[in-house]
Amino acid sequence: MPSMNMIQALNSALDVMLERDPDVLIFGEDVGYFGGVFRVTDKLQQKHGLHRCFDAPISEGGIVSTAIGMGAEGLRPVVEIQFADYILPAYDQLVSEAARLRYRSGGDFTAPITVRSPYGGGIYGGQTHSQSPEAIFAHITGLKTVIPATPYDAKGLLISAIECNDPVIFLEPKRIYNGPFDGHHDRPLKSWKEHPQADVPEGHYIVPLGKSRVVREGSDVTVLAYGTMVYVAEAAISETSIDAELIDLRSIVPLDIDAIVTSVKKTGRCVIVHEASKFGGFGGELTALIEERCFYYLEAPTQRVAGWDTPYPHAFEWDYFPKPSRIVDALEKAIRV
Amino acid sequence: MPSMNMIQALNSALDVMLERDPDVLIFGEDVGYFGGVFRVTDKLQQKHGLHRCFDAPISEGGIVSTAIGMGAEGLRPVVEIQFADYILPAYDQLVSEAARLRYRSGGDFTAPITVRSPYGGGIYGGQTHSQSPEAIFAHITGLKTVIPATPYDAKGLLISAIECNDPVIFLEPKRIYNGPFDGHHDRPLKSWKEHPQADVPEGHYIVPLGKSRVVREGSDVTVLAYGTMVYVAEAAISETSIDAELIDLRSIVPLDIDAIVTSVKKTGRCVIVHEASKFGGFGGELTALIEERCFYYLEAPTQRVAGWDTPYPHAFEWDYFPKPSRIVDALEKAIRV
Amino acid sequence: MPSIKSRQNTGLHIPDPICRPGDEPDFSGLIIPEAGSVPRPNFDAEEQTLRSLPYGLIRTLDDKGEAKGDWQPNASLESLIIALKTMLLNRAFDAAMFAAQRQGKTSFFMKTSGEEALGAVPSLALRKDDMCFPTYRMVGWLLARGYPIIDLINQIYNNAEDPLKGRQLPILYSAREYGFYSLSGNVGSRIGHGVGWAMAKAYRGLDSLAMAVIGEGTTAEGDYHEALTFASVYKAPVILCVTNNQWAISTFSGIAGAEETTFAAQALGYGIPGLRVDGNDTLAVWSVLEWAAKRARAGLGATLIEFFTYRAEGHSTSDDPTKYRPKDEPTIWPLGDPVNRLKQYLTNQSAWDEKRHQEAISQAKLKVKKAAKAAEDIGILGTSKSDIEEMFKHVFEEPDWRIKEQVKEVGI
Amino acid sequence: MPSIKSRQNTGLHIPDPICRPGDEPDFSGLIIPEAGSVPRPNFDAEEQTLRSLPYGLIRTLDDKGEAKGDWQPNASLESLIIALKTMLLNRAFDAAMFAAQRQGKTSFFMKTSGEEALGAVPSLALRKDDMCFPTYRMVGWLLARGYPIIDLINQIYNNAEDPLKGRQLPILYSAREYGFYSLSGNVGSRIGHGVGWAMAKAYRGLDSLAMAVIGEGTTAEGDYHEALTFASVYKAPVILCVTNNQWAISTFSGIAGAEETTFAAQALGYGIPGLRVDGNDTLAVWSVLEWAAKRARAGLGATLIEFFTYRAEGHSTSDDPTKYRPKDEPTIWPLGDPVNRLKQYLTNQSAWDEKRHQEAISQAKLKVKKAAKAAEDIGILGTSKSDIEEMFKHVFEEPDWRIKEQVKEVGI
Ligand SMILES: Cc1ncc(C[n+]2csc(CCOP(=O)(O)OP(=O)(O)O)c2C)c(N)n1
Ligand SMILES: Cc1ncc(C[n+]2csc(CCOP(=O)(O)OP(=O)(O)O)c2C)c(N)n1
Ligand SMILES: [Mg+2]
Ligand SMILES: [Mg+2]
Repeated sequence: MPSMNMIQALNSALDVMLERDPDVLIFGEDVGYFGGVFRVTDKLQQKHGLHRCFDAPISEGGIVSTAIGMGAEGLRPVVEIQFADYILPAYDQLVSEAARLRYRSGGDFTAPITVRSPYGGGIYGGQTHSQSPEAIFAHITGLKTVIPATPYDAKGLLISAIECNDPVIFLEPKRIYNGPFDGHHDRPLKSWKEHPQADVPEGHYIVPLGKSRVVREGSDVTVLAYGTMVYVAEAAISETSIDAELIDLRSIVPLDIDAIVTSVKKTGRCVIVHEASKFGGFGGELTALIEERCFYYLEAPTQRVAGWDTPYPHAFEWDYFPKPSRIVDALEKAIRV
Repeated sequence: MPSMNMIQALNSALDVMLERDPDVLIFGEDVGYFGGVFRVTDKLQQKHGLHRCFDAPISEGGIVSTAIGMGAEGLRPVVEIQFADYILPAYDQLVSEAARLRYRSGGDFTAPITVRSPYGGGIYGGQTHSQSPEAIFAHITGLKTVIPATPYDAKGLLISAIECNDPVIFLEPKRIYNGPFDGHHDRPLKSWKEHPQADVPEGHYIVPLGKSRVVREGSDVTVLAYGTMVYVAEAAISETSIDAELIDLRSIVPLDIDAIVTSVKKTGRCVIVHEASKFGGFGGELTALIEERCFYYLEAPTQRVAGWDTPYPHAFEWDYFPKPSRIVDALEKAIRV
Repeated sequence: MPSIKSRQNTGLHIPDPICRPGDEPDFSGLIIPEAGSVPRPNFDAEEQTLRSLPYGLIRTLDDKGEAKGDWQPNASLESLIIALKTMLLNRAFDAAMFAAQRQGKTSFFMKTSGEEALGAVPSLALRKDDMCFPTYRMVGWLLARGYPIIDLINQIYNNAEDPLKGRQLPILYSAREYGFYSLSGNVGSRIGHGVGWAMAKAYRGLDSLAMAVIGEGTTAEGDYHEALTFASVYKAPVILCVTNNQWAISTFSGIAGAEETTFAAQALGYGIPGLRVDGNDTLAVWSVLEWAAKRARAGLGATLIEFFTYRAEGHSTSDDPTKYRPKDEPTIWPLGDPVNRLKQYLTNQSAWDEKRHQEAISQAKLKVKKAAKAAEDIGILGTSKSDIEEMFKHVFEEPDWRIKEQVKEVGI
Repeated sequence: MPSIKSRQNTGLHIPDPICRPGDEPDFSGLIIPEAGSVPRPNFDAEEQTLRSLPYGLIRTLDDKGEAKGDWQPNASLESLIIALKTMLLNRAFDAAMFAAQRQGKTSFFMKTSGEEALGAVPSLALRKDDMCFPTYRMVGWLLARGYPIIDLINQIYNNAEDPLKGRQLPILYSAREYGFYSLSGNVGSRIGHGVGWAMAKAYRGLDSLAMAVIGEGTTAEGDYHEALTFASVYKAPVILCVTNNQWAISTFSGIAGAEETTFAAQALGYGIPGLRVDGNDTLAVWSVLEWAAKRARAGLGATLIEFFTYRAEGHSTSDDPTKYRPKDEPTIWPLGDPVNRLKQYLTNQSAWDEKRHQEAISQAKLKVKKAAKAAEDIGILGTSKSDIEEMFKHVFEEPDWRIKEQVKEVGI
């Protein structure tokens, strides 16, 4: 099986889908001839033709709006928003239109579109190339939000997203495009090469939406994470002697509630980690769901480790980014009682 | 003291501020000659001049963007978005610009703007005239989000919002513009006339942002609500023999965390009520904050009563709208153990 | 800080209409070229040769109901009669549903008054495989294509037979089979879908097209520019239309830019043809749509059309226009009434007469009355609705656990 | 479902540039009118009389560096020399900072190469009380107004003296005192702020104005249309500018609509003047700004200006333009280099010579070198930064409990 980094895996998913399904087409800023600023669509135009993978005007609203119209007609557009920070001009289209079309039309029209976008920090991208906007999508009924954390998942989940008949926001943790990143920015970079999850089949396969992945079994405490934070949490756990169960959520809508509840009932404790600002972030919803379902099993308050309630500050990258030591603290707090 | 309904109180706040501060100006769709589709700006143009209160193009993004520029220059624009459902085209401006301007410019430029918008359901407004978008603002660092529930608060909070040097989202629960609504849609409508909170001073006064209001003291359970839900919760409480403490949050950012924690520590139980869809809503954040700060005081899991995880369906208004009986159930669940 | 007084010397220009309630209505500033005065270019003319069109006003029917000039549609008298009947049906429908709202049978309604040609004519002039991305004033499209009136009313009453299952505000229809895209309360946000749909058709190598319509007030939304940009860049087979009915709720068209130029002139910024048309002139409307459709189907891309018309009544059942404009403004609108003008033309052609007209009106009323009765028998808002399960369906293709749990919580 | 093969017969038009890497660069399709050929209307001319301007190209300096025609700025030779020196300083600054990024002193940098006139000239042609809403390629504005170079570099290095406290990506300056509005990574989202600012000035009865600039690629954003709409409706004293440098990262201007018409033609849709100008011609740039400023200050509203230029290097330090366009395209750009052209003109006027030019270059380099050294002494990204408390300041005017708690958690 070839070893792929996450970019290659995503590229392979798109390649497979362009090949299999003539209704699939790709557009977005710089995705055509150039292949995207992160190279995710590299060579797809050259291979599949100008009209299957092409550049779009700098207009995120227009990109999503056009995709919805194509999707309603029957195509399966996959669009790229160059950075998740720039998804906001398309927010109205996603919320008022894509998410609502099936419901309001009684199934008469649907929006089977996939909106891919690199997200998250740790790349010195500053305020507007580092944000994690998942919470503002999770709250919207009618949208699915998927976040892969490995090359294998990236490909399998992206294929699922494209085949899904509902609109999917597909957030790609750009910090781990080229290798798993454990939050120790001062240590040598790792590549995907040695990672078992970098064994990615060439052809078509899916990872279903809504099924989480147990990264590490454990009995002391449950750790919920997604995206880059899976690796940061993994590193933090390994720096303690705590036997933590680490779950990579993979998608936050649909959410794998059964796996979460089963694990927390087993461990009685939970730590949630995300990069986005804490207040109003997705960690709040997770905490509430756990409290509602596992209250009598909980032996300590659920801990949230998240970005601070400030914008993402360029020079303070490593002060802002939730680092392993903060997760270690939370783990210790969670098991203290 | 004159008795005012909420519309009159808001109108009075605007009138007072136009009179006091030449830097205040108002614009928005239909707010000029006509005085707004809910009449909140009635006669302000006639009284203060065409340039102090005027109509804007149908362009929520343009309205907010223009307001930010004016605010940066030194004015204090107060803009109306006709329905909160239509605030989304301005979401990027609010999040990427208004909320971030002070921070990113090191205080060089600021956005002292107020964005008023009627929100919430119960008026047969259907999917796009009923939504409660507060959660997507609460998560954004740099934005304040205020929700009055009485005529007195409406005026005092609006004046505070206008005088605030940060951008404020001011959500007006339109169901209670003309009278407190307790969720019993089949009973006669009440007017503000008899309500003590409808005594509104003519002149300038403020209600500070970030201070909640105890609507009803109690010792069995804490109920947190805002907007229309304050009255629905009040009705529900009165239909039980439970001695609930009802807190009207008034603003969700800044949040009166001390009052919440003090109350929940006292009662050991909490019910949260909001109209917005449950998943990813602001109730999750409240639940998490309470768990983090009151875990060892909690005798039952915090209950959330909220809109279903569907769009807001026109004909099912009273099935969707969180009704007193659902709150009663939650109260009973909360005190059962 | 300068005093309030000094602000009265503001340099800020705020457009304000010349007449308000109490004033004599006045359209004397309106320049109305003679019918037939604008020549019709070939459908495949280069954009450079079309740049004066946005500043003219394409008119075919003159004051006497005679058809003048080059902009003559390829429509038979029979099909024009169908258009007329559709408009009469539209009027009967509007009257009945407005009354029904006043009687509490539904929460809300919007009339088309004065703009009837702009629903019916495109529906007839375009093909069955074309898709319309309508505004809420285009029920005529559905009526012209024979969509069951009872289903419209079931939707408006949100009763148990509502095709949209009680989920939508009245009149926000969706009817794919009839080429009518799902409406929503948000204005403007579907114009780009029309462009995407058209691009999909081109992608497939088909020659069907999309027509997407927006009100003149709504042209200020960013969506509109984005749609025009994509339509122009990818030469999408789409007809983009602005219904300039002079008003956006209480706001006159000057607040949308009409003081400065025409809405059709926006086309120039995208290098596509911009046609400005008398929207109350059925023949002219039909003819420009034919022209634009031919262009689109030939792969020559998008056209922008401004339909110049007048919203003859209130914005919706929630609105009272006498609060912000002279009461009799509608009656003196210089471009007349689309029904009367078409009637006059057909009468001149000896294809129609007063008797047939009155018959058609009676028939229309009867049709609507029957349908309304039948719908009412099923139920009205508050007395009948779809199964409560419908509240939870179609959020996704398959419900997730949240929906399943909440369905249980409701106790279905 | 048609087969993939049939899709090859797609009817969907996708713009594609004529040259790609490996091809011979080719600008033969570009129509370049002679310098001086576009007449200069009075500043208060009616929009109707200006409708051909968007299709022309205002040029003053001809191939020999002679100034031709009506579009002559009111600029003294001294001030033109300042413009030239500013451009040279801009170039020295770009070179030094580009190198600094390559040496790891900062994370990111963007050059202005080929567009130097478009930062320096407006800064000099407009007043101190005017406000510029710039793009990230307009550092020349600050350099022309004497903003301390060391502060620019402190910001780029995000060191302890960074005026923006380490919060911003390099080059996203903010300098209110110098008439330079806060930049952000989002493109296009501040153009409407310029309109709002201008409206505020008019509201106050002042005659100062705003200039707001956007790249040609970014004109596709809805913000742009919304800004133009508000500017037109309220006759805001704003100069809206499109820097058409032919490229948006890897995307040629055809994807923004340049295949169909000019960017200046957008003005026609709003009934405001649209000027299309040789952006590498300092005199023409200066002159059109004077014209538009006079118009704005007289209360006649907004002007749209397209600066026709060429992005001579990569988009940013993250970009390699040889991946998507012919390597030597920049060198054959037919409108030349703004520095060379101004130099030639000033030399013709005997106001400048090669020796002074070389001296100016040396001085510019020296200035930058000194400032860079001084900034480096303070520190570079990773070795020096603002106090960590700065991460938590300025979120609001006053921190709320969340910030206070988090400050504690960090252990400050
Ligand atoms: C995004 C959005 N903003 C505001 C509104 C409120 N609104 C509904 S109709 C309307 C006026 C539309 O005017 P116009 O586009 O001229 O269409 P007309 O009603 O004249 O057909 C407004 C402002 C809305 N529905 N959606
Ligand atoms: C809202 C938004 N979308 C996308 C981007 C990514 N991006 C940064 S610069 C750029 C190209 C801008 O091109 P243009 O407007 O022509 O300006 P130029 O770089 O040529 O000066 C893009 C797409 C962004 N920064 N912001
Ligand atoms: Mg209108
Ligand atoms: Mg460019």
